[in-house]
Amino acid sequence: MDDAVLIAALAGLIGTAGHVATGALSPIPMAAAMLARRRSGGRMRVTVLGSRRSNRFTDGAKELFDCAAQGRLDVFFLSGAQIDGEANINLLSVGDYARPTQRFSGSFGAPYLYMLVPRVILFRPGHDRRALVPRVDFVSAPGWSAPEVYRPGGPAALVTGRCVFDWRRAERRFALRSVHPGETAAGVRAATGFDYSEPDAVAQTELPDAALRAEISDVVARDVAETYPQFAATFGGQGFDGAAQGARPAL
Amino acid sequence: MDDAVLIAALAGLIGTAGHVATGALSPIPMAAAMLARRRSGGRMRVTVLGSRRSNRFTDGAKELFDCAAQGRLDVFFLSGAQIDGEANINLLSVGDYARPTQRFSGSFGAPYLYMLVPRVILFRPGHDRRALVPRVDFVSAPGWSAPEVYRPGGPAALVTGRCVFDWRRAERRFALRSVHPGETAAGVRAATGFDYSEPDAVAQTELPDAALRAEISDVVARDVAETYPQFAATFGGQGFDGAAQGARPAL
Amino acid sequence: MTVSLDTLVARIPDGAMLVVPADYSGVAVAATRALIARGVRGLHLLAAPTSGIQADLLIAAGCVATMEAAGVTLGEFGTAPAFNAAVRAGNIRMLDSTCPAIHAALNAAEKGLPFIPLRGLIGSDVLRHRPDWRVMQNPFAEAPDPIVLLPALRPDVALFHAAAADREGNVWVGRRRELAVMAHAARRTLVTVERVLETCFFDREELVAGVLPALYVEAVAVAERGAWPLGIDEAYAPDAAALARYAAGTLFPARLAA
Amino acid sequence: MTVSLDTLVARIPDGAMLVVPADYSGVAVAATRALIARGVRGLHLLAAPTSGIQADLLIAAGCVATMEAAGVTLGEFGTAPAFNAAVRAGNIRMLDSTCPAIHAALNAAEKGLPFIPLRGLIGSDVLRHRPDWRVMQNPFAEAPDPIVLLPALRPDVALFHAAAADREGNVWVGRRRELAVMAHAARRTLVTVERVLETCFFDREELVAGVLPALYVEAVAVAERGAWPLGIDEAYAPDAAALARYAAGTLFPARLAA
Repeated sequence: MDDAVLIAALAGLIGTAGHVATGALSPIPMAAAMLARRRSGGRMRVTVLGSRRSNRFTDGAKELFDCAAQGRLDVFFLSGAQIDGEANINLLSVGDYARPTQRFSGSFGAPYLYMLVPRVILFRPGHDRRALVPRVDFVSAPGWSAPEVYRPGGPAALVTGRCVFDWRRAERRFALRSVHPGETAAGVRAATGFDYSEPDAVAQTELPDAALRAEISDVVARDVAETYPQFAATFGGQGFDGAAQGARPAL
Repeated sequence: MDDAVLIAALAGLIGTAGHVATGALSPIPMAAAMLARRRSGGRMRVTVLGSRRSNRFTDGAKELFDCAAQGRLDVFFLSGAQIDGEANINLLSVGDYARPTQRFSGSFGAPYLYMLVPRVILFRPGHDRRALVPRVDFVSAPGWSAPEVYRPGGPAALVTGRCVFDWRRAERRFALRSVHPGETAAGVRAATGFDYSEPDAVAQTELPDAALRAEISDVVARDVAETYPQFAATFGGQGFDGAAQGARPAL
Repeated sequence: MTVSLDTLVARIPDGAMLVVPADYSGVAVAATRALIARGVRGLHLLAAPTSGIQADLLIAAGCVATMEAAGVTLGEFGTAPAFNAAVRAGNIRMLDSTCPAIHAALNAAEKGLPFIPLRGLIGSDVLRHRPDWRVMQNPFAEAPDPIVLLPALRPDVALFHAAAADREGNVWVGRRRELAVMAHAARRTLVTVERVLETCFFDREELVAGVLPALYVEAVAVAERGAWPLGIDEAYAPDAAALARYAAGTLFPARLAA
Repeated sequence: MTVSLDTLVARIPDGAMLVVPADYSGVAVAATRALIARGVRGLHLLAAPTSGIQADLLIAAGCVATMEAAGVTLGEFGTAPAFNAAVRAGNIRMLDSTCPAIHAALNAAEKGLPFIPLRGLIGSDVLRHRPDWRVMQNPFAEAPDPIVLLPALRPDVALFHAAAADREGNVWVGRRRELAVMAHAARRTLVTVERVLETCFFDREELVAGVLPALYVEAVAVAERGAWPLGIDEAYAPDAAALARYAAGTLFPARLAA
């Protein structure tokens, strides 16, 4: 998989948001957010959970959730071990809830953030019929809600290793937006367990040119490496100083 | 009025509490708490609102209230522009609520702390029929509550410039415990607008001896002066360094 | 990010719910005088949880329609004269509250909750005069257990004074965390500071816990001695002589303050 | 105030609700191994809001009856093997939660509230499997507006690791304020530290906002590298090699950890 394609696609989806946050184990979304921030001339605020340098929260682990509820967070990223055609996501388990055949880590903040952050970008590199299913076994967070449910937020798009889907809220379904270089609309259809809209002519996800690739490498080395050293080391071959930590307090 | 008598009487009522707090404009309760702490060998915790040195709270102005609700505060002091025989206190206004003839500052934390702190000591130096009334014009906080109301706290005693009353919770009334030197039971009765129990022989509030007076003066000078410089200057004739402030942060 | 005092207070519209801190916590008195000078009207002034000279100045100048507080007082200098006169005359709408209710209702706004429960209060006339508060049975209790529910307080603007901001617009509030709660709860936060430093607080980890991040701060204005005649712990003590003159009605001519 | 590690963990009774922080926030791994060595049983282990090697060690050693968490994971080192096996086998009672619900329920306990509302969650199977949570109509809304109510989480014991305590038993937690919330919410708080300083944090105002006061701390034990193989921001990074060995089952013999 070409990470630069994914980073560029995610950065495009972030667009001109005011405040973007990325969660745990999210090097590619973080790189995309940092790229989008650079394009904004530094005006975009990016909060990276797990980073000291790229995290200005000072009110403890709850601040992300409070911040989202206050309407001060525009874009967040979520994933799913399973995602279905109604944009429900499952981060918890496969099979019967009480005796699952597969158990994952848990739902983390998804049952809340998916409903409160205006634009949630779903990101799931692995794209096959085990991941993109007709119906998730467990709804960690629902893709849509009844009209009486307070829900200022929800899905905006789904980016996989094969393609980009837009979420069509009024239709409650995904629509294929573009396939990544090397993929076809038919291939995506074959690999996807749920139904979705598809235009007559499917676009190709933009392939980054050399200049953009260089910029992405630079973003990864400068901004992402502190939080995701292994990812950065693999990505660009840039040296990484494993001892680099946040400023230590003088107690 | 002999402040040392009041300080000694309040310290006696504090007894061996684990954590005592004093609120705004409370130099005499603060001195009493500091005296009680000294007697505890320093084991008693005293939190003085308005002090930097004698205040270990670090979670903002809400911490006192959270701390009380957690059951971590044993004794607090409240007062009242009016106090009645059911231990209701009025900190707000006299006359009709909408168009009061007298307006005071407000109820502050009383509607909450009076119900949550196990032993609230009422302290009101001025003792006459305008202050100790049959029925308060406004209940800032009630002296007792119906059994279904969650109320781990309430009044323990009332100390005035003339006497000490115990609060008898089961009887919902005050009982005269002792009259201060120079006062009589009849004088207290004449100055009090509400009814209360009275033993056949009324004790006299203990008059501090020279050693205790010296100890109180020392407490005031060492512990109280930082928070209440004017009080301390008047009290003991001790010099006060008006420039003494808490440690300043090196920004 | 750094603006003039007049530009700062121009961002407080007539009719706004304006939340301000208690006297011990960094009161933007200089900004308050500028706000009076600009002639603001119809404020819902929310003291978090009490106020003194600031509320009194605004009330004296006719800027306040509704006052919400657990207490308004000049402390050891006595009652707040304009406030007391206005309440007695019925010239302002007074929402009497209690400190923990204001803290809790701001915490609710900070968390995006429509309401929050609070213990105590039942049997108090404070509750009786607040029809906007409700009492309900604790749904988790089997036995009767009434509890008060408070609607969240989400101010339009928070205004306070602090010792310093840094070059990013982060504000150091130290242990006065109630200022951070105010800023989280309010839609917009305006801050005056003694000075703006050329450093970044986040470069010194021991300072970070006491920082209100720029994320919550719309604008900062420099106002040296901006809390005077009140104090700010890091820089200067309250000016007792000036406060006594205020209480006596002689500090500002006709208490107009601007 | 300062006790040995064994004395510290002896204060955690069988069957206690024990709250522990997430891996980024100061995990008392050395104390956890001592707790396993003393043979604790029947814990209700509450992760605030997630856990990793600590939960996995305790589950592997059979110490846990109920696990409550928003997630249990070794992060980049993969799934928590003992946890996953126990859930699949039905050997522990699992209370699946979500981060903001755990934070909010601890905030409720901190404030002495019996419950607290929270937005989101409606339509999630997390809610469906939590009969102890309730949905009610927002009593302040005219239109239909369902909202979740969570009962407060008041742990018996909080246990975490920090860089330093001072001579009074105050603990510096810095920006990890979730540790202060845990301590406020819990009945008793036990802390391991890298070292005890002969100073008092309250003498340096710039540190105060990051201090958990001794008021909330029942006992402190010194445990150098007490978070290993996890890290502590002030002192050392997580030991990636050791964590990888743990994930592969070769760090502690038979994962018994003591």
